[in-house]
Amino acid sequence: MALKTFQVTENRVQGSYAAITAEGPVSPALPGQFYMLRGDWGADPLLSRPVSILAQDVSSRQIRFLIKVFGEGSRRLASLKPGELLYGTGPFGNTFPVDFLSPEDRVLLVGGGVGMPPIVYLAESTKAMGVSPVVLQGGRTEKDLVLLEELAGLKIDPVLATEDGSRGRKGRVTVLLEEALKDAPRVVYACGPEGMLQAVADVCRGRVACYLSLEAYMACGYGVCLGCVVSVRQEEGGRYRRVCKEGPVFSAEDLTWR
Amino acid sequence: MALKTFQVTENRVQGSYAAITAEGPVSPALPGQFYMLRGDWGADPLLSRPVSILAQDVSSRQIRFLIKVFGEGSRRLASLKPGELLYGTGPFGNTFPVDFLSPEDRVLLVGGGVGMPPIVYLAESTKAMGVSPVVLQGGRTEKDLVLLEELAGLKIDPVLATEDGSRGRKGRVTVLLEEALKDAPRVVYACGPEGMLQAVADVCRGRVACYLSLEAYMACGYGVCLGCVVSVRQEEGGRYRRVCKEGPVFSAEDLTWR
Amino acid sequence: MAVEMSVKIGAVRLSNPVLLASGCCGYGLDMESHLDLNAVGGVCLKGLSMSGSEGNPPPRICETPAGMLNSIGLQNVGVPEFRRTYAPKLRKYRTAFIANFYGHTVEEYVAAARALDEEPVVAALEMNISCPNIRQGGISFGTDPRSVHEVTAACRRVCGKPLWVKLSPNVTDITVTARAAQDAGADALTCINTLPGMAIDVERRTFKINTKTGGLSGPALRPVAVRMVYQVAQAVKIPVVGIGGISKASDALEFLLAGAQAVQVGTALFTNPQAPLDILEGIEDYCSRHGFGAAGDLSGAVEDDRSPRRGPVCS
Amino acid sequence: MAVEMSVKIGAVRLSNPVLLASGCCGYGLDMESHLDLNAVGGVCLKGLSMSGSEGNPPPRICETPAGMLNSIGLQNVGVPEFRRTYAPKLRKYRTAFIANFYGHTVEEYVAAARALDEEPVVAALEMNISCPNIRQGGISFGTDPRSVHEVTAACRRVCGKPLWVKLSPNVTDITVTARAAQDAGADALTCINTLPGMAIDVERRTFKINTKTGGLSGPALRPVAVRMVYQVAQAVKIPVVGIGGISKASDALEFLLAGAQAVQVGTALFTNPQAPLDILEGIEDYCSRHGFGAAGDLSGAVEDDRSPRRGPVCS
Ligand SMILES: Cc1cc2nc3c(=O)[nH]c(=O)nc-3n(C[C@H](O)[C@H](O)[C@H](O)COP(=O)(O)OP(=O)(O)OC[C@H]3O[C@@H](n4cnc5c(N)ncnc54)[C@H](O)[C@@H]3O)c2cc1C
Ligand SMILES: Cc1cc2nc3c(=O)[nH]c(=O)nc-3n(C[C@H](O)[C@H](O)[C@H](O)COP(=O)(O)OP(=O)(O)OC[C@H]3O[C@@H](n4cnc5c(N)ncnc54)[C@H](O)[C@@H]3O)c2cc1C
Ligand SMILES: Cc1cc2nc3c(=O)[nH]c(=O)nc-3n(C[C@H](O)[C@H](O)[C@H](O)COP(=O)(O)O)c2cc1C
Ligand SMILES: Cc1cc2nc3c(=O)[nH]c(=O)nc-3n(C[C@H](O)[C@H](O)[C@H](O)COP(=O)(O)O)c2cc1C
Ligand code: FES
Ligand code: FES
Repeated sequence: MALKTFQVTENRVQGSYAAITAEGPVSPALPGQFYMLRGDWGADPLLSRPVSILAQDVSSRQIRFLIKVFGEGSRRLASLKPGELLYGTGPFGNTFPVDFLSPEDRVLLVGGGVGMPPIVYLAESTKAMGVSPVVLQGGRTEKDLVLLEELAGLKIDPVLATEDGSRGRKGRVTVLLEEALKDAPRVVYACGPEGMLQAVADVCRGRVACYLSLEAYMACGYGVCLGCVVSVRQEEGGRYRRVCKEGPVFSAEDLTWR
Repeated sequence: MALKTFQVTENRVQGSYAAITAEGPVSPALPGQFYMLRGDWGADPLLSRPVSILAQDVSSRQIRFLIKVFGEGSRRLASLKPGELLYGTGPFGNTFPVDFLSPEDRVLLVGGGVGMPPIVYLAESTKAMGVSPVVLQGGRTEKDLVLLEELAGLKIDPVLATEDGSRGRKGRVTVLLEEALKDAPRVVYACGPEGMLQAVADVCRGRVACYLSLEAYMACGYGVCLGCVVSVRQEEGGRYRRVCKEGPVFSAEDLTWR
Repeated sequence: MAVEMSVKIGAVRLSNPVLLASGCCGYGLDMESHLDLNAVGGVCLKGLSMSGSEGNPPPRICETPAGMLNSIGLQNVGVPEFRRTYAPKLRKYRTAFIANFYGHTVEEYVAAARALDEEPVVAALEMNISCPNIRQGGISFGTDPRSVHEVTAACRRVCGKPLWVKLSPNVTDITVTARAAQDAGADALTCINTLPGMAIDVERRTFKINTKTGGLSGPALRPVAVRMVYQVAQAVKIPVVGIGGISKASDALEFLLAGAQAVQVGTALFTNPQAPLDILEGIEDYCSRHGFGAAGDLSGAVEDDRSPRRGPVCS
Repeated sequence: MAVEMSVKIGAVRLSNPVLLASGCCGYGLDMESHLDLNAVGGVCLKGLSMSGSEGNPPPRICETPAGMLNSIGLQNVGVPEFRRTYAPKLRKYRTAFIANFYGHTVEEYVAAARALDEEPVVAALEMNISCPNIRQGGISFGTDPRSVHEVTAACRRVCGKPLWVKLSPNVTDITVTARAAQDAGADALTCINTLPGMAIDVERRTFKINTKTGGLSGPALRPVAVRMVYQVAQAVKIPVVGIGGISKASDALEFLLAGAQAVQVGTALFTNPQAPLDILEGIEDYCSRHGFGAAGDLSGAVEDDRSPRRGPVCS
């Protein structure tokens, strides 16, 4: 696969988030999959950055990303202007397993921060399958709640929680999760900061199937560097799995959290 | 001196040249002086690039540069867009010696390519002194002739030469120089590619005082790295002089061309 | 005039001088959908040991200016599993597969070399000597000329296929280890492996990678690698394969002009798996423009006399 | 709570732990109009020899990814001329001037050390040992532990002021040369000098710098330098001054946490002569945020146990 060249057509910056739309050779993809992205810069930063697909349309060659500024790589990506070029490899990774779902199933999607793009993409995709998911979103404050417009566009009214109570329920997203589990969902899908994912896994353990989309520092994104591994419970095939290839989505039960 | 931050207000690209206007903490400067410039990029490219002052106005905080794309550093500088930031140290270097000039003196300015910005700045400056210079400009083809508008703005009608005859006299700028020497100029100032400068020095040797503004690969621009030296004739103080500090303007007689 | 792109590294003929570096293309299979393996001169497989290794705990990688550190811990499935599961899938390719291998004792090296030598899909072996010798207090084989000689000679005895030795840059004088490998029968030298480095996450006050130190690769390393290739090429008679920070054609050309017969591309594959194709195109174009009829003629073609070295150098 | 920024390097008290590196700030004078020399902890002057040197012919520098190569050839005016013309102009400063010096024989080193020791403006001496020993076939002093010991001991005998030894990274095991210098009486170790590298201009088919090889400096070098500082700090009892690719506060903090007592800023001065001020501000801020009452407490404060090293490492 050659390096794909996209052209940024829109960049809507809100706080530390940038919602970027770009046009280019969009390939068919699934929720949870990601691109390794970089701009037209030199060898510093050297590596491309993993960024989830938020939405895409193959026929109109449009793809969307939501990027939060952490360090230098995300800062540069987030500051790309319309007309500028975005280089990427992908789509990479597995997807959330959904083949066992039937229309009457209750499905919970839990997300926060840069974990929201795959959650929104997954919501769009399960809706298309005829499964209407419940979306729970948590953040420290109101400003950390993202993609609300996109969810509204999908006719999804997310249940919100903020740690400071500035919007939605006061507390962590696991408070919402505990309540939502009472409605006996078939499965929980989650993506967000590691702390959130661990808490979600703890809540779900022994009660409901739970799939988590993980983050890891990545060099290649397509399985050749072995840099992104996470440690898993089962013994066969060694202790480590590549987040970029066997993941980013793992069954919560398989993870040992190191 | 801290790193100065300029904001690009205009970038007029023409072929491989970009005429950049920027606003910021402009210091008083003299023709031949230069800034070390870089943009908001990482450690690659690492070093700032020497770029001559084309024109500046301290009171309106405006400064202008003309940048030609050679490699990666100049490519990035030349592609800066209005609103983007330009970081620089300077002004650095000496200037063309003009204190011995009197209004009736004939003065020849010879330039080509990225050697033109200091020539134009010098023309502006000698005019302000009451000395009207004759400007000779050479290039390979018409496209290599630059800053003609700026010269017109100074009411200077430059004598032009192109190697392919596409504009002005066919041939090198030294053909123009040979003729112009007949009018017994007091001094010749030149800036341009090394080949041109050597030829100008050859023509002037023993006939007329000649000052050349040199280029060299530079790391610091202010005299501390000793990376930019050129070899000089006189023995006292060692064989080498710093182009950034003792130069960029040298008397042609002092240079040994290695 | 067509440029002859094939080159010979000792007895191995490669269709062109650009190979994929070990550890940066897995066992070739994860590369398949991103790059046509037959388009490159060779594929150096991820380092194998007899018993395999689960590798180091994460974090295993971090970025540094124009480079990266890795401490994968040579995770690999082991030679037997490689032969059973992976090698059969490589048979369909015409490209040259170079089996990179390592051990922690001379015996482990020899066992891996012997087993890989028997594997039909393997065109040549590449010995990674940047590994701690557990019999010698953990000092890396590659930094001790006697160990280099010993392990090279021992592997040379048991394998019929060409044996390349991949030198460690973590030495005072790389020509010493290069000659030790040559004298012990190496058929070619791969130059260079990663240079040990460290990075600290100051906010968390921890090391950025789990093992504290990791191997520096990428463009940052290139000037050191080019210097070492030049030194080694002057010091030995066997072919040199250059590697370290190559990401574009001009980078590869630096190594070839400095004396390498072929090059490997590692870290650059991460951002662009098709980088080798651009590099090949650039080499071919360069040959045409500069009047080289064959890529093999580039080797050592830097003009030594243009910039004479004057007196002792200390920067 | 105010942070105590002053640190002690042996007997030398510095007002803060950020110094200007040798060769990157001339004799201080060309820095004056760009940076208040009293604002930094110390100024390491351009390397001096007894007889001076006109330096190497150009081109002397070139850029590499996140780094640069230089081969200035230690151009300097010589100790006598330095004392006559430059030193008097430095007297007005309170900052610590560290006189960097070199030679090509032990006698040359000793002569320079003796003369600089007598210069009142000099607070300490810093010996650059990355120079070819012309009595030993041009092998660098700094790569041979016996030469390091010999030249350090010889200079130690003739100078009353603190003697810092600046280590070369071009060695297999830097703890060996570090200990050799310590055993011979060094008061502190500066770690590290540049790493030899090479770059080729492929279009012109020549070396980019006149002497073919030059010293690599800048961010590219940093992971190697941090690793060496960490190794050396574990191996010796004398203070370590860290250097190599520092351009911002977090870079400096990596060195301090790895075990350095102070740092030097070199190449970063070229793009921003005031980089040391930003670095100082960042260190002070870090100390406040992380509860360090004094910059001196940062030294070695990386948490070693958080990421345990498991088994032998080979990348
Ligand atoms: C599969 C996947 C999908 C992702 N999708 C998105 C997305 O849609 N939008 C988005 O904004 N981000 C996403 N990320 C995260 C994004 O890749 C990182 O934020 C980015 O790589 C940080 O790079 P940087 O240069 O800005 O920060 P760096 O300078 O590299 O690091 C800044 C800080 O963040 C930490 N950090 C960096 N990368 C990671 C990481 N991967 N995991 C945990 N900590 C890290 C570093 O330790 C450091 O403290 C995704 C990551 C993965 C693995
Ligand atoms: C005092 C001074 C004033 C200058 N003023 C201007 C100006 O006003 N406008 C402008 O466009 N340029 C000017 N230059 C030249 C400019 O600095 C270089 O073109 C630029 O540094 C090249 O950087 P790069 O990254 O684009 O090219 P690189 O990738 O660094 O080099 C590209 C090619 O150009 C060659 N090269 C690079 N720098 C130089 C150099 N300084 N001299 C000769 N060859 C070189 C390299 O060898 C290489 O072949 C000036 C230079 C000096 C010393
Ligand atoms: C993630 C990673 C894994 C590596 N694994 C191996 C290996 O198994 N065996 C080996 O000999 N070299 C290995 N290397 C070293 C590379 O083959 C190469 O020598 C080095 O990275 C320098 O080249 P580069 O800058 O092109 O990457 C590895 C490098 C990286 C970055
Ligand atoms: C242009 C230049 C000249 C140097 N001259 C000297 C010198 O005279 N003596 C010395 O000990 N080190 C010298 N060095 C090495 C630096 O002091 C420093 O050790 C090295 O550059 C790494 O640090 P940096 O990456 O911050 O530059 C020089 C470095 C450069 C770039
Ligand atoms: S990022 Fe390279 S294997 Fe996953
Ligand atoms: S560029 Fe550093 S001394 Fe001239």
